[in-house]
Amino acid sequence: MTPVQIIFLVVSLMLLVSAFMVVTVRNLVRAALWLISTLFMTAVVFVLLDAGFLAVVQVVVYIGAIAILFIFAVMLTRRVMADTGPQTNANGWWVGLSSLALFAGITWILLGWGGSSADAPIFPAGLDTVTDLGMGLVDPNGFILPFEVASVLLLAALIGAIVVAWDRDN
Amino acid sequence: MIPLSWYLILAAALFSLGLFGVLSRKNAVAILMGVELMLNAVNINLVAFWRYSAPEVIAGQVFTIIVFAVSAAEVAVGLALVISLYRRRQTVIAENIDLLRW
Amino acid sequence: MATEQLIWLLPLPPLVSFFLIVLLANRNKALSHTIGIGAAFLSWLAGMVVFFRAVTGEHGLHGLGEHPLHSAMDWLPLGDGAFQIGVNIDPLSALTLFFVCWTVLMIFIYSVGYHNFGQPEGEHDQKGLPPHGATVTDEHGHQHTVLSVEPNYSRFFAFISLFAFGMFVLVVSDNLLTLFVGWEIMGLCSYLLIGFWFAKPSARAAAIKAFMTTRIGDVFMLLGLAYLYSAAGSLSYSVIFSPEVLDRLVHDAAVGGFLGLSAAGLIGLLLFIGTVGKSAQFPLHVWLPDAMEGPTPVSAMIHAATMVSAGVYMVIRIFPILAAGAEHGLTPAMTVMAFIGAFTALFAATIAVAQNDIKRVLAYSTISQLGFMIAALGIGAYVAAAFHLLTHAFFKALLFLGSGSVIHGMEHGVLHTGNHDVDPQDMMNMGGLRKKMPVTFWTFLIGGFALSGFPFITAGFWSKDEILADAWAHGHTAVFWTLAIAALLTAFYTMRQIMLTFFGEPRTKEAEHAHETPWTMTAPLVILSVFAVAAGWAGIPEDFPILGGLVANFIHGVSATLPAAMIEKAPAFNVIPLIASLVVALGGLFLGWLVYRKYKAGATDPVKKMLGGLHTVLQNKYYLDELYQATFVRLFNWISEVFTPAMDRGVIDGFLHGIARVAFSLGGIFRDRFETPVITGAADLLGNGVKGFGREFRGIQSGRIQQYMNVVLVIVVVLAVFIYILAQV
Amino acid sequence: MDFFTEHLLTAILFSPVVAGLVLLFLPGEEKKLLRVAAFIGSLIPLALSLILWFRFDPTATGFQFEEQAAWYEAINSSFHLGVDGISLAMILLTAILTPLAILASFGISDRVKAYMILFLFLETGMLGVFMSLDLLIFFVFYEIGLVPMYFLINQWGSATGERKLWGGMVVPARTYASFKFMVYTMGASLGLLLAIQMIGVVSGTFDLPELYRSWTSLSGTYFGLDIAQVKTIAFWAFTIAFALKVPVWPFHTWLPDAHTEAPTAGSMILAGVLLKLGAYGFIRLVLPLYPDQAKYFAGAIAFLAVMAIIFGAFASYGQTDFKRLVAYSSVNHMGFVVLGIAAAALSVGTENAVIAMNGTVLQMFNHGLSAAGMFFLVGVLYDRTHTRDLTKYGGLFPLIPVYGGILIFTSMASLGLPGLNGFVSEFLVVRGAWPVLTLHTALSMIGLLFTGAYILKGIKSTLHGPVNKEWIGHLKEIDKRELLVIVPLMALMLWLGIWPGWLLGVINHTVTALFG
Amino acid sequence: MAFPILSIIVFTPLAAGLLLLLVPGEKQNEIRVAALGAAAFTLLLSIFVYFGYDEGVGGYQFVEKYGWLPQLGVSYYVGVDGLNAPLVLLTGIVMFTGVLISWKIDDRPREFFAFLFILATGVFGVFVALDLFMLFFFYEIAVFPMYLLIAIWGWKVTREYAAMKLTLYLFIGSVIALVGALGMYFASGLGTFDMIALEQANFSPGFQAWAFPMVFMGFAVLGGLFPFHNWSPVGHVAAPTAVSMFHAGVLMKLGAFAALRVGMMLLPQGAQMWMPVVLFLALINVVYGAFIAMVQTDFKYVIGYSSVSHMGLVMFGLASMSRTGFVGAGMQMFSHGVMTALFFAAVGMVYDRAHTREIPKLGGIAKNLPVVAVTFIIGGLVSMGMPGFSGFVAEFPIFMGVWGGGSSPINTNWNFAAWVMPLIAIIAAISIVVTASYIIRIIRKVFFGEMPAEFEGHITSISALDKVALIFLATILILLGIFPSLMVPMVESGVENVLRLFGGA
Repeated sequence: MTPVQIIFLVVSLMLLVSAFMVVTVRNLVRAALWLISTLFMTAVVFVLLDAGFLAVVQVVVYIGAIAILFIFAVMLTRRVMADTGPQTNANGWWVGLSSLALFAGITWILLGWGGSSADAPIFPAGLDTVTDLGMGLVDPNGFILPFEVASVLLLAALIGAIVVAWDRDN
Repeated sequence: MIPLSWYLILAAALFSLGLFGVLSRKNAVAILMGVELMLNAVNINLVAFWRYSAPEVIAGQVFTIIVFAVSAAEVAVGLALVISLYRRRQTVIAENIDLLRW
Repeated sequence: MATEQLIWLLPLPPLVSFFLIVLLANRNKALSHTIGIGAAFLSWLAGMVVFFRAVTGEHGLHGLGEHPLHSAMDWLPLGDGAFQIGVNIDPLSALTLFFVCWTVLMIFIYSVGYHNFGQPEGEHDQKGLPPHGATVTDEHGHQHTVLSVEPNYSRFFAFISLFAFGMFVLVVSDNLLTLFVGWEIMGLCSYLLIGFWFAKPSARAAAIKAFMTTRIGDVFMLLGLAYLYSAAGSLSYSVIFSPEVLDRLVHDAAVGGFLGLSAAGLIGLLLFIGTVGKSAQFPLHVWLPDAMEGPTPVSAMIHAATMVSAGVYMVIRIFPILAAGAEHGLTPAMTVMAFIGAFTALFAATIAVAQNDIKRVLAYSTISQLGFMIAALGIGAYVAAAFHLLTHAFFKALLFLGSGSVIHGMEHGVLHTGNHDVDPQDMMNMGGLRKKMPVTFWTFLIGGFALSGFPFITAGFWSKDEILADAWAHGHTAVFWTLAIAALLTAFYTMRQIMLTFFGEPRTKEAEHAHETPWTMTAPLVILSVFAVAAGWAGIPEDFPILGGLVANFIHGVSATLPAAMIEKAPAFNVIPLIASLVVALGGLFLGWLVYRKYKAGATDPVKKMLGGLHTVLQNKYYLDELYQATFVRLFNWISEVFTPAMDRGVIDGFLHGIARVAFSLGGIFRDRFETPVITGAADLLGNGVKGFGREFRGIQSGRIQQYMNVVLVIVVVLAVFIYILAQV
Repeated sequence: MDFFTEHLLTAILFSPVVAGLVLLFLPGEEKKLLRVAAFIGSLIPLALSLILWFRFDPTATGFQFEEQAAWYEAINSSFHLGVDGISLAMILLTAILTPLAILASFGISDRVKAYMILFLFLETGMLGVFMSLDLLIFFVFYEIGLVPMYFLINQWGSATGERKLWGGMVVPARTYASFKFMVYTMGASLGLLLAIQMIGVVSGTFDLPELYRSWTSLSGTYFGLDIAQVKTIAFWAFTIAFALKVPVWPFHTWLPDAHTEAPTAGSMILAGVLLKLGAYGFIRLVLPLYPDQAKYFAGAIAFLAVMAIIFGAFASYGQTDFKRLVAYSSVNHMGFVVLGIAAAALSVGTENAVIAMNGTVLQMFNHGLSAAGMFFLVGVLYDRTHTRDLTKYGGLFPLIPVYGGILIFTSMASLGLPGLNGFVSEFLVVRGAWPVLTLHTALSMIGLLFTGAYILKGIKSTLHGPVNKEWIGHLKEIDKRELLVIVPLMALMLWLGIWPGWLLGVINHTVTALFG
Repeated sequence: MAFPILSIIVFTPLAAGLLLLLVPGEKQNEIRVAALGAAAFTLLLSIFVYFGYDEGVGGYQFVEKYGWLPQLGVSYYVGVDGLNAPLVLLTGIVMFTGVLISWKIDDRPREFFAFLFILATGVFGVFVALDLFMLFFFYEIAVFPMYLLIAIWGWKVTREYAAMKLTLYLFIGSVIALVGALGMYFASGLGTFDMIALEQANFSPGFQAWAFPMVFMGFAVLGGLFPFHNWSPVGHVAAPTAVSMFHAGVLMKLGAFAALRVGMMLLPQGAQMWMPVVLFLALINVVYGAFIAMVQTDFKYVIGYSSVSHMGLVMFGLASMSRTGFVGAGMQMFSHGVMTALFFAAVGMVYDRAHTREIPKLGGIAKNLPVVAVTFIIGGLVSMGMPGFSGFVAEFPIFMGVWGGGSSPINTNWNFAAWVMPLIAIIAAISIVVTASYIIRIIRKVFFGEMPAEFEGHITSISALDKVALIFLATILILLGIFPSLMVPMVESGVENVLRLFGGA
């Protein structure tokens, strides 16, 4: 049991727990907070995977933007959020079971799959993933097109969001 | 060193949780949260495969970036919808939002 | 002018006068009768010229047989040849032409007086009815009712002109077709003239009866013509009477034959039936007495001069065909004729005895006399028949015109007394007219004696005697005795008529006031009476004691008309028939005088006393009319008024309507039984099925996003498992 | 030949149409103008056909003035016209009767324009039948004639009268009559149509002169049947179609209805010309195309003809409706036409055939004249009295002497009185039929006898007898226009009776060539 | 072909329709005029095409071909031959007159004309298409607007029902046909939808045996073949006048034509196998349709069923498998198109005024509407096959074809007795009399006879445009009847083409 493994286990445990809280707690504000923690743990996992830049982006984008959005949303719709009563709908149990089944299925497959036990290659020295990423994203031979598409999508989404959420009444 | 399978199982667990949230929560916002969880699970997978298969190829990270963008967009629109819906119908309970009913 | 051309022109004047009167002169009476009589005169003139040229031609009368005056021209182009029509004068037609010309002219003249030309128009007279008389005031201011002029005066002359034309055509034509043309034209005219007073229902009926009855004969005659034409290939006398044709008709099986009759016999009979109709032989004689509804000149025209004579003329004409192939002088056809003729002669005579209408008596006497002629032909007495035809024409015309004159005189009386119930034609109302109308009396007497065959003087004697002589000579005793009895009866009823009409005292006031008719009527009587006597002298047998040979026997020349093979010389003189005819004639006359010499008004008719019940039968003409009415007429009416409509409307139309109904109902069945339920039904079933399916399963569209995602999840899982299992196996 | 002569037939054929089209553009309310225009328009074909008549060479054999133009190449049907003696006579008849009919219908005042146009079209249809030398063209004209006639009867027919049908259904008589006329005729000519198609399929052409050559000499099997059987079937198809048109018993029931309901002029044309189409069909098509079958079945046809003669006469005698009486007389007279045809078919090649056929064609012409005349006179009387019931007349002679005289004259012509036109033709028919159809001919005499009966009945109940008081003073004499109509007919009747040679001369040569 | 005249004909209506949609709806008169202009323009072009076609040369002319989806072998490929040139003309005529007739439509004329024109485009497209794919493409374009036109502007009582029924039938039919067509596409192995190419594909008999019925029947549904005819009378009745004209006048020809072009010409052997069946069905069409028409009391239903009967004649001619039969069918398509357009125009005019179509209730219309009466009568004479009118020159060859069908060189493997074909022809001929009877009945009852009191004054005279339309149609019918040579040679040249494919001629 190497320390890294231990760290991983701890992190993942916290991640899963907080994720579980996200989907279960009644109070949505709390849920949002638990979400933040989940995301943060994910960032840690990224770090463990030597994807520092992504970890940063994860923190900035998700925690900094998305989670906050959620909180706003929760607040805006707070009034009815009487956190009383069950937050899960009628068929919660079936859903839970089927989710578990899914998880079990995947795990089983993974265990049956030899490749999954492979070890990670040594991280090449002097590999500046960040630069490469930046270059790749703007490189006409690289991923410029998906990148642009993504940005357009984002733009559209923003405009759309504004239009949709626009309060015409006042 | 950590075998790939661990990450994958983690991702699977996270995904299942997210799925559970999406399917079981009444509140639309909560459903969106579940979606976020699922996306994150995906991200983990992506990054893990990147790391374990070909670290020198950048594609894995690029995908992740795109997923970020998508999820951001999704959240933005989704929440906007929720809010406007809330304005109109004074509810965010998904079951009451059945405009597509026959 | 060449005689042939003259013959062509001969019939035309009456035709022209017909059209002139109809188109131009029908308003002007004087002009009308001038035209009419003028035309008749022209034809008479032409006729006489032709006659004398014919008999005094280079061949003389006897040569006329082989060398008739003949000319012909193409009429119908048929196939590669043509049908020829033409004119032909041989002894027979010359003879006929002679008496036709005379009688016609006389009748034309007579008509002027008879229709009261020059008398005022009656106030109540209307066209289509006989004149009722007009009231005039004389210088003393007395009201007199006098005869009034016939309203349709002009029309009458038009009709008889056409009639004359028909007769002339018939006489001069050289073939049976044009003969038939003239024949039918006369038929039409007799219809028009009998129905001259068409407003009288009786006249109307009589006209139709006459036309239809004769038409029965005509259609058979038409068949005969068709048969003859197809067998002989022509209808010209020169061809059909040529020995080879006759021979073919008799012996050639190709031209047919029927019931053991040769073609010739069959044709002959068919044609003869035409005569039976035209000349009113039994059983088609019924029309003739009714025809008395017409004006008297018409009666004379029809019964004496022309129409009935035409029948006999035709049958004399076709005698060669009838007699063709005769063994010892007889053929089946001739036998039939002899029988019918003889029977008719007797049969009609008996009826005549019981008639009181002066004209009906004459009518039946005509039938009877025609029977004589037919019978004569039937026994092959060719010349005798022609001779009697000639004489009969004259004296019968005379008698009719005489009777007309009598009636006219009676009408005068009727108008004088104004008592219209008295029938001016009924002999019972007459009597003693000999003092009132002497001319009429004497002429009528001559005519009557001629009819009864008063010996040695009158024409009738010679012709009848010849017939009897022939019958006797050829040993047809049955015919002989029948005819003898008929002759006896003839003499009797003639005397009866004369007695009732002229002798004794007037039996009615009308008879007292009757008086002589104008000269236009008496003059023809006188002329005709001359012929009624003299015509007979032309035919006195050469070997007749004393008288024989005083006058050249002209009549025998007629036989030259026949093919040489058929000519047989007149039978040698034999005293028995002479005695017979003397007895019957004188005896009959005497009997008549005996019975009626003291007949008084109101007394029952002696004949009635003698005959009793038989008398009524005779008076009713053996009920033949009633018989026909009850059988044929009713049958045909039923067919045409009940049967035919039922067939057309009921059966045939019913069938058609049936088809229509079937079609319609078929359409209905298609629509209601198939189109609507099956076709439409199936289609709608499909549509509704789909619709119902949707309605049932739309429930899954809850609109709940999570539910949808559940479904997705389940499907994903299932698919995953499925794929996995596939991967394994 | 110059252009005009070459296209003389076309000119005759289509001049009425042209006239009709001209009429189309005249103002509808100018009734007088329309009438006169139509009359003049109908005189053109008359004039032309007179030219035709005089330029026609009676001694030449075969068809003259032939014209041929492409019409329907796809099925080898061409617009082929031509005349021989027979058709020439019929053309003349048509051209003569139509103007008179139009003149006779000057009294029409309702929708004159349509009436006159239809009439002119009708004339073209009839002329076309007589001219066409192409089976299909023949059929075209044969059928097209129905249309104007249907409307003439249906629209301008007698307004009164009803006809009871099944189930208590009651329809106006003219509706019934016109419907019957149209559908019955079409139904019958269905067989004709099919047979024509069959001929076209089998011999690949519709050209008559060609068919005369090829069709008759055809042999082999068609449609699984022996050619003889095929021909027999086709023969009956033809025969029934034409027999109905003639009409022959028992197909005649449409005729009294149609004639009775049609307007006067309509009846004139119907009886005068339309019936001849059927007979002409027999002469032009049936006999040449099916000589053997015709010969074989001549007896049957003759039988029907005799039935027509006899029952026509009886039925006519049974009528109380003057017009029906005359209508049935047509059945009676046309019976002789068919009898003659049968005789000619039976004895083709002999003198009898020639004589019978001469008589037939002559009889067609004569009946055209006399029937037209009779119908016209009935119409004249009807215009004055507004009744056709014989029992309502009586003793009219003194009131209308001229009319009476004319009526008697025409009746006698129709009776077949020697010296008038009817006699010669009837005699020739009888003469031609006697040797080959003796029994039939003999029986037909019954009909001939009753011809007299019904004719006299007509005269008796109209003119003769005591005057029917109600007409005194209400009956005006036949007027000038009407005289103008009837006098030419009478003149022709008389002239044909006295001198049939001028017509027979033309007919005879053709007939001799065809049947001699 | 330098000048893409066919494309212009095809797309002018479409363009016009789209442009109309841009015009403000209230400018009704401008819209009408524009529509009329477009229609007239199209008509002129189609007339030009008709007379420009050189039947001496024959074959396909005015051909245009552009690659469209080369990978799938789909190309925009149009051209006319002797068979469809008349139909193009017919479409132009019906479109033109249809616009004239529906001048008075005031319920959203803009959309009405727009849809009508889109429909027209589809129809033109199908007629001129030489590419299977294009054919289907236009086919659907043609069918769809029909639904809207009927459902929106149709007769209130049955329009939804009728529209739905029609659409279902036609789509189902076209789907079945499509399956068969795709089958051809793949079975041919040529990888092209080019029909000219596919004609040479000589498919295996086994394939043709099942592909033909699918394709033929699929299209025959639109051709109104028994027992799939039921949609058409209902549709006729429900549709507004102009649409009925299109519907009966053109759409049904679409079916027959497509059945011929795709079914028979591409699968000749299949045709030879199945034609007896088709013949039998067509026979039923002819007689059965006529009989039902006879007992209908609704004016429009009568016409509807009569056109079922007459389209049956078209199928009859096709099924006769003989030259004359084909020629007749081609003629009948045109003749019946014009005739029935005339019928429906007349019916529409009567209905607009009397507001009933019950024949017993109508009467005496002719007094007020003489032109309608006369033209309708002419149409009636055409439909009863009266000689001298186009109906005769069309029907006569059809029957002749059936007569001769038994011995026609191109129908192999017909193993029934030689007398069957004549018998069938004879049976079918009955319909002529039946037709005559009901046509006469209508004419007599509706146009003549007594006018019911309630109509007095309601029967207003028709407009000049209506008269123009009616007389235009009637004139064509008469002209064609008198001079069949105006069209026959062209049709014949087209038929030659067909026969060539059958190996006959």
